[in-house]
Amino acid sequence: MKDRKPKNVFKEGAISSEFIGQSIAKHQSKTSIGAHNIFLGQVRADVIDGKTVSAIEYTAYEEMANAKFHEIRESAFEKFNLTCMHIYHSLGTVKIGEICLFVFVSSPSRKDVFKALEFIVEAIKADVPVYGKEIFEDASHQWKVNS
Amino acid sequence: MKDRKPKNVFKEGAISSEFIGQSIAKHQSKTSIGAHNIFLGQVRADVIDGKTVSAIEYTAYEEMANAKFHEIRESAFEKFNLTCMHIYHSLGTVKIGEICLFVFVSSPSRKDVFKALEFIVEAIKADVPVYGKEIFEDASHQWKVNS
Amino acid sequence: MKLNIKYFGLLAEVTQCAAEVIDFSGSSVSELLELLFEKYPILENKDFQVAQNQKIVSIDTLVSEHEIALLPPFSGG
Amino acid sequence: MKLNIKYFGLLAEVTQCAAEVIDFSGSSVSELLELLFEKYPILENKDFQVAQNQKIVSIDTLVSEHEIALLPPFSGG
Repeated sequence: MKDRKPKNVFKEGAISSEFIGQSIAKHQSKTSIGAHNIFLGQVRADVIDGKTVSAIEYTAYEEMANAKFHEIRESAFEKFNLTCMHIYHSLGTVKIGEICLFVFVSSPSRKDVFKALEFIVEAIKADVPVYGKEIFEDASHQWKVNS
Repeated sequence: MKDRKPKNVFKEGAISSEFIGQSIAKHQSKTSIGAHNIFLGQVRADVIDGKTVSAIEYTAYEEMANAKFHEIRESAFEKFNLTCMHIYHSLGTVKIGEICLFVFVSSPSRKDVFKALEFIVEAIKADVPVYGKEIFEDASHQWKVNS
Repeated sequence: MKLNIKYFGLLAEVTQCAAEVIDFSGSSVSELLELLFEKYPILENKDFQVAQNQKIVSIDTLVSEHEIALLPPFSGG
Repeated sequence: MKLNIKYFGLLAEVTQCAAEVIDFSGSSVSELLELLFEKYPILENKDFQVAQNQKIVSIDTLVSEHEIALLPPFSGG
Protein backbone atom coordinates (compact mmCIF):
# COMPACT_ATOMS: atom_id res chain seq x y z
CA MET A 1 0.00 0.00 0.00
CA LYS A 2 2.26 2.77 -1.24
CA ASP A 3 0.82 6.12 -0.43
CA ARG A 4 2.47 8.92 -2.32
CA LYS A 5 1.04 11.96 -0.55
CA PRO A 6 2.55 13.26 2.70
CA LYS A 7 0.31 12.66 5.66
CA ASN A 8 0.15 13.81 9.22
CA VAL A 9 2.21 11.46 11.34
CA PHE A 10 1.47 13.26 14.61
CA LYS A 11 -1.08 12.25 17.19
CA GLU A 12 -2.00 14.32 20.22
CA GLY A 13 -0.86 12.53 23.38
CA ALA A 14 0.16 8.91 23.88
CA ILE A 15 -0.41 6.13 21.34
CA SER A 16 -2.68 3.51 22.91
CA SER A 17 -2.15 -0.24 22.85
CA GLU A 18 -5.71 -0.59 21.48
CA PHE A 19 -4.80 1.60 18.51
CA ILE A 20 -1.76 -0.61 17.85
CA GLY A 21 -3.87 -3.78 18.12
CA GLN A 22 -6.39 -2.33 15.67
CA SER A 23 -3.64 -1.39 13.21
CA ILE A 24 -2.45 -4.99 13.28
CA ALA A 25 -5.99 -6.28 12.75
CA LYS A 26 -6.43 -4.08 9.66
CA HIS A 27 -3.58 -5.93 7.96
CA GLN A 28 -5.20 -9.33 8.14
CA SER A 29 -6.96 -8.76 4.81
CA LYS A 30 -3.59 -8.23 3.09
CA THR A 31 -2.71 -11.83 2.41
CA SER A 32 0.53 -11.17 0.55
CA ILE A 33 2.10 -10.13 3.87
CA GLY A 34 4.24 -12.76 5.61
CA ALA A 35 6.04 -10.63 8.20
CA HIS A 36 5.30 -7.54 10.27
CA ASN A 37 7.84 -5.67 12.35
CA ILE A 38 6.79 -3.05 14.88
CA PHE A 39 8.89 -0.59 16.82
CA LEU A 40 7.44 1.18 19.85
CA GLY A 41 9.16 3.98 21.72
CA GLN A 42 8.07 4.14 25.37
CA VAL A 43 8.77 6.99 27.78
CA ARG A 44 11.27 5.91 30.45
CA ALA A 45 11.31 7.03 34.09
CA ASP A 46 14.98 8.02 33.84
CA VAL A 47 16.64 9.32 36.99
CA ILE A 48 18.91 12.29 36.27
CA ASP A 49 20.80 13.98 39.12
CA GLY A 50 18.44 12.38 41.60
CA LYS A 51 15.29 13.58 39.85
CA THR A 52 12.88 11.20 38.13
CA VAL A 53 11.30 11.88 34.74
CA SER A 54 7.49 11.75 34.94
CA ALA A 55 6.59 12.64 31.33
CA ILE A 56 7.92 13.97 28.05
CA GLU A 57 6.31 16.91 26.30
CA TYR A 58 6.78 16.71 22.54
CA THR A 59 6.79 19.62 20.15
CA ALA A 60 7.79 19.64 16.49
CA TYR A 61 8.35 21.78 13.44
CA GLU A 62 5.30 20.00 12.12
CA GLU A 63 5.31 20.87 8.41
CA MET A 64 9.01 20.07 8.05
CA ALA A 65 8.67 16.95 10.21
CA ASN A 66 5.81 15.59 8.12
CA ALA A 67 7.79 16.29 4.96
CA LYS A 68 10.78 14.43 6.46
CA PHE A 69 8.60 11.49 7.53
CA HIS A 70 7.36 11.37 3.96
CA GLU A 71 10.91 11.37 2.57
CA ILE A 72 11.90 8.57 4.94
CA ARG A 73 8.81 6.65 3.86
CA GLU A 74 9.54 7.04 0.15
CA SER A 75 13.14 6.09 0.61
CA ALA A 76 12.24 2.96 2.63
CA PHE A 77 9.79 1.86 -0.09
CA GLU A 78 12.57 2.32 -2.63
CA LYS A 79 15.21 0.41 -0.66
CA PHE A 80 13.12 -2.48 0.66
CA ASN A 81 10.34 -4.71 -0.62
CA LEU A 82 7.55 -3.45 1.63
CA THR A 83 3.81 -3.94 1.39
CA CYS A 84 2.85 -1.33 4.02
CA MET A 85 4.41 1.23 6.28
CA HIS A 86 2.87 3.33 9.04
CA ILE A 87 4.49 5.88 11.33
CA TYR A 88 2.84 7.68 14.27
CA HIS A 89 4.56 10.09 16.65
CA SER A 90 3.06 11.80 19.68
CA LEU A 91 2.84 15.51 20.26
CA GLY A 92 2.10 17.03 23.66
CA THR A 93 2.43 15.17 26.93
CA VAL A 94 3.26 11.47 27.09
CA LYS A 95 3.62 10.01 30.58
CA ILE A 96 6.20 7.41 31.60
CA GLY A 97 5.23 3.92 30.44
CA GLU A 98 3.20 5.35 27.58
CA ILE A 99 4.05 5.01 23.90
CA CYS A 100 5.26 8.02 21.89
CA LEU A 101 6.44 6.39 18.62
CA PHE A 102 4.85 3.59 16.62
CA VAL A 103 6.53 2.38 13.41
CA PHE A 104 4.93 -0.55 11.59
CA VAL A 105 6.32 -2.22 8.44
CA SER A 106 4.99 -5.25 6.57
CA SER A 107 6.43 -7.31 3.75
CA PRO A 108 6.14 -10.71 2.11
CA SER A 109 9.48 -11.60 3.74
CA ARG A 110 11.08 -11.14 7.13
CA LYS A 111 14.50 -10.03 5.83
CA ASP A 112 12.97 -6.86 4.43
CA VAL A 113 11.05 -5.87 7.54
CA PHE A 114 14.07 -6.12 9.84
CA LYS A 115 16.25 -3.94 7.64
CA ALA A 116 13.48 -1.48 6.85
CA LEU A 117 12.36 -0.96 10.44
CA GLU A 118 15.83 -0.19 11.74
CA PHE A 119 16.48 2.15 8.81
CA ILE A 120 13.24 4.06 9.46
CA VAL A 121 13.67 4.37 13.22
CA GLU A 122 17.28 5.57 12.90
CA ALA A 123 16.24 8.08 10.23
CA ILE A 124 13.44 9.41 12.44
CA LYS A 125 15.85 9.91 15.34
CA ALA A 126 18.44 11.62 13.12
CA ASP A 127 16.45 13.68 10.63
CA VAL A 128 13.06 14.70 11.97
CA PRO A 129 12.67 18.00 13.87
CA VAL A 130 10.87 16.74 16.95
CA TYR A 131 11.73 17.90 20.47
CA GLY A 132 11.23 16.11 23.74
CA LYS A 133 11.14 18.07 26.98
CA GLU A 134 11.65 15.75 29.94
CA ILE A 135 9.43 16.82 32.82
CA PHE A 136 10.62 15.75 36.27
CA GLU A 137 8.40 14.87 39.21
CA ASP A 138 9.21 18.25 40.81
CA ALA A 139 7.95 20.03 37.64
CA SER A 140 11.43 21.13 36.59
CA HIS A 141 12.55 20.01 33.13
CA GLN A 142 15.41 19.41 30.73
CA TRP A 143 15.58 19.06 26.96
CA LYS A 144 16.01 15.47 25.87
CA VAL A 145 19.09 14.55 23.82
CA ASN A 146 18.96 11.48 21.56
CA SER A 147 21.79 8.97 21.78
CA MET B 1 11.71 -9.92 33.72
CA LYS B 2 14.00 -12.92 33.30
CA ASP B 3 12.11 -16.12 33.71
CA ARG B 4 14.36 -19.11 34.20
CA LYS B 5 11.88 -21.94 33.82
CA PRO B 6 10.86 -23.24 30.38
CA LYS B 7 7.29 -22.35 29.50
CA ASN B 8 4.80 -23.39 26.89
CA VAL B 9 5.24 -21.14 23.88
CA PHE B 10 2.44 -22.76 21.89
CA LYS B 11 -1.07 -21.46 21.50
CA GLU B 12 -3.88 -23.36 19.80
CA GLY B 13 -4.88 -21.55 16.58
CA ALA B 14 -4.11 -18.01 15.46
CA ILE B 15 -2.70 -15.27 17.71
CA SER B 16 -5.23 -12.44 17.87
CA SER B 17 -4.49 -8.74 17.48
CA GLU B 18 -6.31 -8.14 20.80
CA PHE B 19 -3.89 -10.48 22.56
CA ILE B 20 -0.96 -8.56 21.07
CA GLY B 21 -2.49 -5.21 22.11
CA GLN B 22 -2.99 -6.52 25.65
CA SER B 23 0.61 -7.76 25.81
CA ILE B 24 1.78 -4.27 24.89
CA ALA B 25 -0.51 -2.71 27.52
CA LYS B 26 0.96 -4.95 30.24
CA HIS B 27 4.37 -3.39 29.69
CA GLN B 28 3.29 0.14 30.48
CA SER B 29 4.03 -0.37 34.16
CA LYS B 30 7.66 -1.23 33.36
CA THR B 31 9.06 2.27 33.23
CA SER B 32 12.68 1.29 32.62
CA ILE B 33 11.67 0.20 29.10
CA GLY B 34 12.41 2.68 26.31
CA ALA B 35 11.97 0.49 23.23
CA HIS B 36 9.83 -2.46 22.21
CA ASN B 37 10.30 -4.47 19.04
CA ILE B 38 7.68 -6.92 17.84
CA PHE B 39 7.85 -9.50 15.08
CA LEU B 40 4.66 -11.04 13.72
CA GLY B 41 4.57 -13.91 11.26
CA GLN B 42 1.40 -13.87 9.17
CA VAL B 43 0.16 -16.68 6.92
CA ARG B 44 0.45 -15.73 3.23
CA ALA B 45 -1.92 -16.73 0.44
CA ASP B 46 0.97 -18.02 -1.68
CA VAL B 47 0.14 -19.32 -5.13
CA ILE B 48 2.08 -22.51 -5.94
CA ASP B 49 1.59 -24.26 -9.31
CA GLY B 50 -1.68 -22.39 -9.74
CA LYS B 51 -3.08 -23.39 -6.35
CA THR B 52 -3.62 -20.87 -3.56
CA VAL B 53 -2.74 -21.52 0.08
CA SER B 54 -5.76 -21.09 2.35
CA ALA B 55 -4.24 -22.02 5.73
CA ILE B 56 -1.23 -23.55 7.45
CA GLU B 57 -1.60 -26.42 9.90
CA TYR B 58 1.17 -26.38 12.48
CA THR B 59 2.47 -29.36 14.39
CA ALA B 60 5.57 -29.58 16.57
CA TYR B 61 7.74 -31.87 18.61
CA GLU B 62 6.40 -29.88 21.53
CA GLU B 63 8.71 -30.87 24.40
CA MET B 64 11.84 -30.40 22.31
CA ALA B 65 10.46 -27.18 20.77
CA ASN B 66 9.70 -25.66 24.18
CA ALA B 67 13.19 -26.63 25.37
CA LYS B 68 14.67 -24.96 22.25
CA PHE B 69 12.56 -21.83 22.74
CA HIS B 70 13.89 -21.70 26.27
CA GLU B 71 17.50 -22.05 25.08
CA ILE B 72 16.98 -19.26 22.55
CA ARG B 73 15.44 -17.11 25.29
CA GLU B 74 18.32 -17.68 27.70
CA SER B 75 20.86 -17.01 25.03
CA ALA B 76 19.16 -13.75 23.96
CA PHE B 77 19.11 -12.54 27.58
CA GLU B 78 22.82 -13.31 27.78
CA LYS B 79 23.74 -11.54 24.54
CA PHE B 80 21.52 -8.45 24.77
CA ASN B 81 20.39 -6.02 27.44
CA LEU B 82 16.72 -6.99 27.54
CA THR B 83 14.05 -6.20 30.10
CA CYS B 84 11.41 -8.63 28.75
CA MET B 85 10.98 -11.25 26.08
CA HIS B 86 7.86 -13.12 25.01
CA ILE B 87 7.45 -15.74 22.30
CA TYR B 88 4.17 -17.31 21.12
CA HIS B 89 3.78 -19.78 18.27
CA SER B 90 0.56 -21.25 16.93
CA LEU B 91 -0.29 -24.94 16.72
CA GLY B 92 -3.16 -26.28 14.62
CA THR B 93 -4.83 -24.34 11.83
CA VAL B 94 -3.99 -20.71 11.08
CA LYS B 95 -5.81 -19.18 8.13
CA ILE B 96 -4.28 -16.78 5.62
CA GLY B 97 -4.01 -13.25 7.04
CA GLU B 98 -3.86 -14.60 10.59
CA ILE B 99 -0.83 -14.45 12.86
CA CYS B 100 1.14 -17.62 13.71
CA LEU B 101 4.24 -16.19 15.44
CA PHE B 102 4.55 -13.32 17.93
CA VAL B 103 7.97 -12.36 19.29
CA PHE B 104 8.14 -9.36 21.63
CA VAL B 105 11.35 -7.91 23.12
CA SER B 106 11.77 -4.84 25.32
CA SER B 107 14.85 -2.98 26.52
CA PRO B 108 15.92 0.39 27.86
CA SER B 109 17.53 1.05 24.45
CA ARG B 110 16.55 0.53 20.82
CA LYS B 111 19.91 -0.88 19.68
CA ASP B 112 19.37 -3.96 21.83
CA VAL B 113 15.83 -4.69 20.68
CA PHE B 114 16.70 -4.61 16.98
CA LYS B 115 19.61 -7.04 17.36
CA ALA B 116 17.78 -9.29 19.81
CA LEU B 117 14.59 -9.61 17.77
CA GLU B 118 16.36 -10.62 14.58
CA PHE B 119 18.53 -13.09 16.49
CA ILE B 120 15.50 -14.71 18.10
CA VAL B 121 13.40 -14.94 14.93
CA GLU B 122 16.27 -16.45 12.92
CA ALA B 123 16.97 -18.95 15.70
CA ILE B 124 13.31 -19.97 15.83
CA LYS B 125 13.26 -20.59 12.07
CA ALA B 126 16.53 -22.57 12.18
CA ASP B 127 16.42 -24.54 15.41
CA VAL B 128 12.89 -25.24 16.58
CA PRO B 129 11.12 -28.45 15.44
CA VAL B 130 7.86 -26.94 14.18
CA TYR B 131 6.21 -28.04 10.95
CA GLY B 132 3.87 -26.09 8.72
CA LYS B 133 1.59 -27.93 6.32
CA GLU B 134 0.28 -25.56 3.66
CA ILE B 135 -3.35 -26.37 2.87
CA PHE B 136 -4.55 -25.28 -0.56
CA GLU B 137 -8.03 -24.12 -1.44
CA ASP B 138 -8.73 -27.51 -3.09
CA ALA B 139 -7.83 -29.27 0.20
CA SER B 140 -4.57 -30.70 -1.18
CA HIS B 141 -1.42 -29.78 0.75
CA GLN B 142 2.34 -29.49 0.75
CA TRP B 143 4.91 -29.27 3.54
CA LYS B 144 6.23 -25.77 3.99
CA VAL B 145 9.97 -25.17 3.61
CA ASN B 146 11.55 -22.19 5.35
CA SER B 147 13.76 -19.89 3.30
CA MET C 1 15.74 -52.27 24.24
CA LYS C 2 12.31 -50.74 23.63
CA LEU C 3 12.46 -47.41 21.79
CA ASN C 4 9.71 -44.86 21.33
CA ILE C 5 10.16 -43.67 17.76
CA LYS C 6 8.44 -40.41 16.83
CA TYR C 7 7.86 -39.15 13.29
CA PHE C 8 7.07 -35.52 12.48
CA GLY C 9 5.72 -33.50 9.58
CA LEU C 10 6.20 -35.11 6.19
CA LEU C 11 7.71 -38.23 7.82
CA ALA C 12 4.60 -38.92 9.88
CA GLU C 13 2.65 -38.61 6.66
CA VAL C 14 4.76 -41.00 4.57
CA THR C 15 5.07 -43.60 7.34
CA GLN C 16 1.42 -43.07 8.31
CA CYS C 17 2.69 -43.24 11.85
CA ALA C 18 3.24 -40.50 14.45
CA ALA C 19 4.83 -42.70 17.11
CA GLU C 20 5.53 -46.37 17.67
CA VAL C 21 7.48 -48.65 19.97
CA ILE C 22 10.28 -50.61 18.34
CA ASP C 23 12.45 -53.36 19.77
CA PHE C 24 16.07 -52.52 19.01
CA SER C 25 19.06 -54.76 19.68
CA GLY C 26 21.74 -52.79 17.80
CA SER C 27 23.92 -50.01 19.14
CA SER C 28 24.22 -46.89 16.92
CA VAL C 29 21.71 -44.51 15.38
CA SER C 30 22.78 -45.66 11.92
CA GLU C 31 21.88 -49.26 12.81
CA LEU C 32 18.51 -48.06 14.03
CA LEU C 33 17.99 -46.19 10.76
CA GLU C 34 18.74 -49.37 8.77
CA LEU C 35 15.98 -51.08 10.67
CA LEU C 36 13.57 -48.20 10.01
CA PHE C 37 14.48 -48.03 6.32
CA GLU C 38 13.61 -51.71 6.06
CA LYS C 39 10.24 -51.06 7.58
CA TYR C 40 9.61 -47.81 5.64
CA PRO C 41 11.73 -47.82 2.44
CA ILE C 42 10.34 -44.40 1.51
CA LEU C 43 12.26 -42.85 4.45
CA GLU C 44 15.57 -43.52 2.72
CA ASN C 45 15.13 -40.61 0.24
CA LYS C 46 13.91 -38.16 2.82
CA ASP C 47 15.90 -35.36 4.41
CA PHE C 48 15.78 -35.51 8.22
CA GLN C 49 17.76 -35.24 11.45
CA VAL C 50 17.59 -37.59 14.41
CA ALA C 51 16.96 -36.41 17.96
CA GLN C 52 17.70 -38.62 20.94
CA ASN C 53 15.93 -37.54 24.09
CA GLN C 54 15.22 -34.20 22.36
CA LYS C 55 18.81 -33.50 21.31
CA ILE C 56 19.94 -33.64 17.71
CA VAL C 57 22.54 -36.44 17.33
CA SER C 58 24.78 -37.75 14.53
CA ILE C 59 24.26 -41.22 13.02
CA ASP C 60 27.37 -42.48 14.85
CA THR C 61 25.85 -41.77 18.24
CA LEU C 62 25.05 -44.74 20.46
CA VAL C 63 21.38 -45.27 21.15
CA SER C 64 21.12 -44.85 24.90
CA GLU C 65 17.76 -43.20 25.46
CA HIS C 66 14.24 -44.41 24.80
CA GLU C 67 12.92 -41.40 22.92
CA ILE C 68 14.12 -41.12 19.33
CA ALA C 69 12.57 -38.62 16.92
CA LEU C 70 12.95 -38.29 13.14
CA LEU C 71 12.77 -34.60 12.26
CA PRO C 72 12.40 -33.30 8.70
CA PRO C 73 13.54 -29.71 7.98
CA PHE C 74 11.86 -27.26 10.35
CA SER C 75 9.31 -24.80 9.01
CA GLY C 76 8.04 -22.82 11.99
CA GLY C 77 7.15 -19.16 12.01
CA MET D 1 12.53 41.48 3.25
CA LYS D 2 10.19 40.25 5.97
CA LEU D 3 11.21 36.88 7.41
CA ASN D 4 9.18 34.57 9.61
CA ILE D 5 11.70 33.28 12.11
CA LYS D 6 10.71 30.16 14.04
CA TYR D 7 12.41 28.87 17.18
CA PHE D 8 12.04 25.32 18.44
CA GLY D 9 12.68 23.34 21.61
CA LEU D 10 15.34 24.82 23.87
CA LEU D 11 15.71 27.82 21.53
CA ALA D 12 12.07 28.84 21.90
CA GLU D 13 12.62 28.62 25.65
CA VAL D 14 15.75 30.76 25.83
CA THR D 15 14.45 33.40 23.40
CA GLN D 16 11.00 33.23 25.00
CA CYS D 17 9.71 33.36 21.45
CA ALA D 18 8.27 30.64 19.21
CA ALA D 19 7.94 32.77 16.07
CA GLU D 20 8.44 36.35 15.03
CA VAL D 21 8.64 38.52 11.94
CA ILE D 22 11.99 40.17 11.34
CA ASP D 23 12.98 42.75 8.75
CA PHE D 24 16.16 41.60 7.06
CA SER D 25 18.19 43.55 4.53
CA GLY D 26 21.29 41.33 4.35
CA SER D 27 21.86 38.38 2.04
CA SER D 28 23.26 35.21 3.68
CA VAL D 29 22.14 33.03 6.54
CA SER D 30 25.26 34.00 8.47
CA GLU D 31 24.30 37.69 8.23
CA LEU D 32 20.83 36.81 9.48
CA LEU D 33 22.37 34.91 12.40
CA GLU D 34 24.48 37.95 13.33
CA LEU D 35 21.27 39.94 13.57
CA LEU D 36 19.60 37.28 15.71
CA PHE D 37 22.68 36.96 17.98
CA GLU D 38 22.46 40.70 18.59
CA LYS D 39 18.85 40.37 19.60
CA TYR D 40 19.35 37.15 21.63
CA PRO D 41 23.00 36.93 22.73
CA ILE D 42 22.25 33.59 24.46
CA LEU D 43 21.73 31.97 21.06
CA GLU D 44 25.40 32.28 20.27
CA ASN D 45 26.42 29.37 22.54
CA LYS D 46 23.65 27.10 21.44
CA ASP D 47 23.93 24.17 19.06
CA PHE D 48 21.44 24.43 16.19
CA GLN D 49 20.87 24.08 12.46
CA VAL D 50 19.04 26.50 10.20
CA ALA D 51 16.19 25.45 7.90
CA GLN D 52 15.04 27.66 5.06
CA ASN D 53 11.60 26.83 3.78
CA GLN D 54 11.87 23.52 5.70
CA LYS D 55 15.23 22.48 4.23
CA ILE D 56 18.42 22.45 6.29
CA VAL D 57 20.87 24.99 4.83
CA SER D 58 24.48 26.02 5.51
CA ILE D 59 25.33 29.48 6.85
CA ASP D 60 26.65 30.50 3.41
CA THR D 61 23.27 30.00 1.80
CA LEU D 62 21.48 33.07 0.49
CA VAL D 63 18.29 33.96 2.30
CA SER D 64 15.64 33.65 -0.43
CA GLU D 65 12.58 32.31 1.37
CA HIS D 66 10.40 33.81 4.05
CA GLU D 67 10.35 30.90 6.47
CA ILE D 68 13.53 30.42 8.48
CA ALA D 69 13.68 28.01 11.42
CA LEU D 70 16.33 27.57 14.11
CA LEU D 71 16.47 23.89 15.03
CA PRO D 72 18.36 22.56 18.05
CA PRO D 73 19.40 18.85 18.00
CA PHE D 74 16.39 16.61 17.34
CA SER D 75 15.08 14.36 20.08
CA GLY D 76 12.09 12.58 18.66
CA GLY D 77 11.07 9.00 19.36
